[in-house]
Amino acid sequence: MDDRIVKSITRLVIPFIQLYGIFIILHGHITPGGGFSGGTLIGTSLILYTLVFGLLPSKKKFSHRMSQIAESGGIVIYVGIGLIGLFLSGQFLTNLDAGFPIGEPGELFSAGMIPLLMITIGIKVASTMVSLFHLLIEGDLDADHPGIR
Amino acid sequence: MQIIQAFVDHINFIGAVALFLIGLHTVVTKKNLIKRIMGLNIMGTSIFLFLVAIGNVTGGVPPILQQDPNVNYINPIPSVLILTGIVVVVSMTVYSLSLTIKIYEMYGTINQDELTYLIREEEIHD
Amino acid sequence: MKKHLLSLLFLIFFGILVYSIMEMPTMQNQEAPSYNEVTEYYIKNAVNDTGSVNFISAILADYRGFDTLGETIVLFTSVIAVASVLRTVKKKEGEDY
Amino acid sequence: MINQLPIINMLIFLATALIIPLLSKRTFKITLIFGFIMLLCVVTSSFFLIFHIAEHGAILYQFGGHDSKIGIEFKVDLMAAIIGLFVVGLTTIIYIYSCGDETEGVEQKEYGRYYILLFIILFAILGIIYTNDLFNAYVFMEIISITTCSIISIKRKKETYAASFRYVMLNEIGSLSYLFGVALIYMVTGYTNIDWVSQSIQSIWQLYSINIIIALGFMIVGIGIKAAIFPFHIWLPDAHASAPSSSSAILSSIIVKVYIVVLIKLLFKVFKLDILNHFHVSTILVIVAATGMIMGSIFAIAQKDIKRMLGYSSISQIGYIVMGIAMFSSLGLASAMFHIISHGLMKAALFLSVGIVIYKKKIKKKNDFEGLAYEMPITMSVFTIAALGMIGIPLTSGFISKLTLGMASLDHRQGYLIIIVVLSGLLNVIYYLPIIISSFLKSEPNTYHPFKIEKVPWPMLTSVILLGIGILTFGIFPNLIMNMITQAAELFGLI
Repeated sequence: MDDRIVKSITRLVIPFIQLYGIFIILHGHITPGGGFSGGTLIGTSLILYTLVFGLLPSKKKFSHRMSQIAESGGIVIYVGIGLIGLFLSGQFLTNLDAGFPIGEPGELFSAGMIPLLMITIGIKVASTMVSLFHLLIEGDLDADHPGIR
Repeated sequence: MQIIQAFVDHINFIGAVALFLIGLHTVVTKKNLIKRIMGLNIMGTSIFLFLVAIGNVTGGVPPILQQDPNVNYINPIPSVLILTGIVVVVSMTVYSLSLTIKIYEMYGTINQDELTYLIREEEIHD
Repeated sequence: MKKHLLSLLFLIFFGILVYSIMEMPTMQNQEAPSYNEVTEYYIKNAVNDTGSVNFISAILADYRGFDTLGETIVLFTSVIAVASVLRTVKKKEGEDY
Repeated sequence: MINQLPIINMLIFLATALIIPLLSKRTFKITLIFGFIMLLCVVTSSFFLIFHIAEHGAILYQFGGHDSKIGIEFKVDLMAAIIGLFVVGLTTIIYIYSCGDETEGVEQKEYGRYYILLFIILFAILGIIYTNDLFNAYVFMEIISITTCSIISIKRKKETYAASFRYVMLNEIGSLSYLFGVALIYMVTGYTNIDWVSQSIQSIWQLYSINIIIALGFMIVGIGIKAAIFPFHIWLPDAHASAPSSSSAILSSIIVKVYIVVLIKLLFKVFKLDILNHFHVSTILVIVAATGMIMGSIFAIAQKDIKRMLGYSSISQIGYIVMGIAMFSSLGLASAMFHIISHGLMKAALFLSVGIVIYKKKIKKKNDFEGLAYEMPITMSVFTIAALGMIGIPLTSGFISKLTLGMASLDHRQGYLIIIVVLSGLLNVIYYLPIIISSFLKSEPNTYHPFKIEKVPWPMLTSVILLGIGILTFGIFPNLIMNMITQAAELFGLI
């Protein structure tokens, strides 16, 4: 699919999709949506990039090392936030009693740890979708005609 | 007449149960592996439809805080359970799809009958 | 023949389930048994407990946060599981995981 | 600080699972030792947990400090602590075995991934044992089912993929019907916390009895599929035949038992006794267990592949455990729990010794075991101890669990169950004894067998010896754990 029009359109559209995805993740605690749906949006934009520009350039964009870091990093941050709650107020995953700033309900920086968790889930879902998509393509390539990349 | 009225009242739940059984029927009877995975997805979605139908309040508003106090919201808990359940069904589908790729690579077929035939043949050989 | 028998079995099972749904408490309003004091608690004090306006993200991240941790781990294991199935041993040493 | 222990145990396993990929640069020995240290500290902490709970009663741990019906809650009672210690202890022994077993179909590259999956399974098992929330149990059930399938399919052989595909399909149907049961219960009660659900069920089950009976049916079928109880056991033998021996040891001695613990929690904590007696669940379970015990052994006799035979024999042993549960009495529950532990030890010993035999001699068929005991004395002696335990010969833990099962059935005027227990014991003899006899007595004519210990990596031997000692100690001194188990069984408030 190395059609000139498709490539230029995707180059135009992908930043806006990602921007919208980040918007949904950040406003997770104000408007509907949140980590899962925002992460899927960003993941789909990267999959669109892989579809249009082929596997190898997108592997450079979202390399294997990065997906590994995003995967384990997501859980480490999540558990870290939970541990903050554990140390400060004795129960795992506590929100406001553990000193997370409540802020003004309805504002962007409000609701204590919820936006942080939403961002972690967003990164996690996006990187999982993309690495699964890459793995499935590689698996398929090896299955049909091994060796061709 | 009264039965049809009762039928219409419970249409969400009957639809969910129908989807569940259609999914189960596809998983059990279909021979193509990918069709069986699709049947699994249908079963998962039917349970989420069932959960949404439980939490639904007619004339309810999605559970985002509204200004005027006397608006009634739908029950938020089933929607949270669904958000968690969707990810589970997705990851199970991806895993079974990756197995199907490998089975196709090794056996060259995705049909369940041919597969069992080939496996039994190998068992006789070794 | 076996196929028809099986579909008949499924039809009977469907009939039983539909009959039993008729007796289930399926009213779609606030008198439903599932709309109990837990839901009212969430709707009333989710805002001042967690500060988030969207109750679903409040429950998802704060009240039932451990479920979501389980979710992220399901995502993590699905990548590892698919990698362990599909990831052929790379000739060049760079590719690991 | 004490009631933080359950969550700390789980986080240790999660941390090890995340650190292993980072260690992959260094030699593999360090990852193995690192994992072993982590396992040891969790074993000590769960030891500590048992003694604490024995005195002070169950630990209640609400996440996020919310009230129990609002948030998620861990309830670590004595049974959860005992089973937790059993799971972690047995996994340490299997872990020692898998350190030595490099070549058994799992390439070096896959090895890091195998251990990541192993530690995530341990995380999810501790989670599902401790949790007091129905939906949270579903999430952990999913983690276990996806990791168990990938442990089986990590061995890149043709038949492993087909076997694990069937396993994924059946497992997924099991968890979805369990979820359907949870949705039905949520529809009627509005809670997902086990204590609150059982509280509100006791009061309204006459009103919505249809909901309760269908939820009970779906949940028992769902967990039955996952725990390979008789009519739904189709996936277990194929999964065992093709899986690496350490993962089939984990599968059949630990993961199947965890689902039975979930069944115990479900039956006796959510649907308390009067609902179960009203719907005659006890007779249904007894029939299912009895057929399982008999049919499992009959199928096992007909098998040629040794691992498939062991798979069928674990199905019949699961029938014993379900029989113990189906008596709805605290002594029956105690015998079920004791059999969970003793069968776990015996089945792990059988699978690991067969794994050593396959590792050294590459044979898979039952009747190629001639004269094996001379070449591999230690492995075959442990295999014999475990096989005698399965049959129920005294001095082994298998005998004690059969004895307690018989006593429990006598207490409740269900004496006819003893006939089934004895009959299935005889059937076990038919398929275990020929292997022992052929390996010890039959040997190639006039070949002199110098008595020598087999040249097998030392970790594999130590783990098998440890299991043999475990079977014998629990057989000779059962009261080490028996009084703790009876104390745990009384907590369920059965007769």
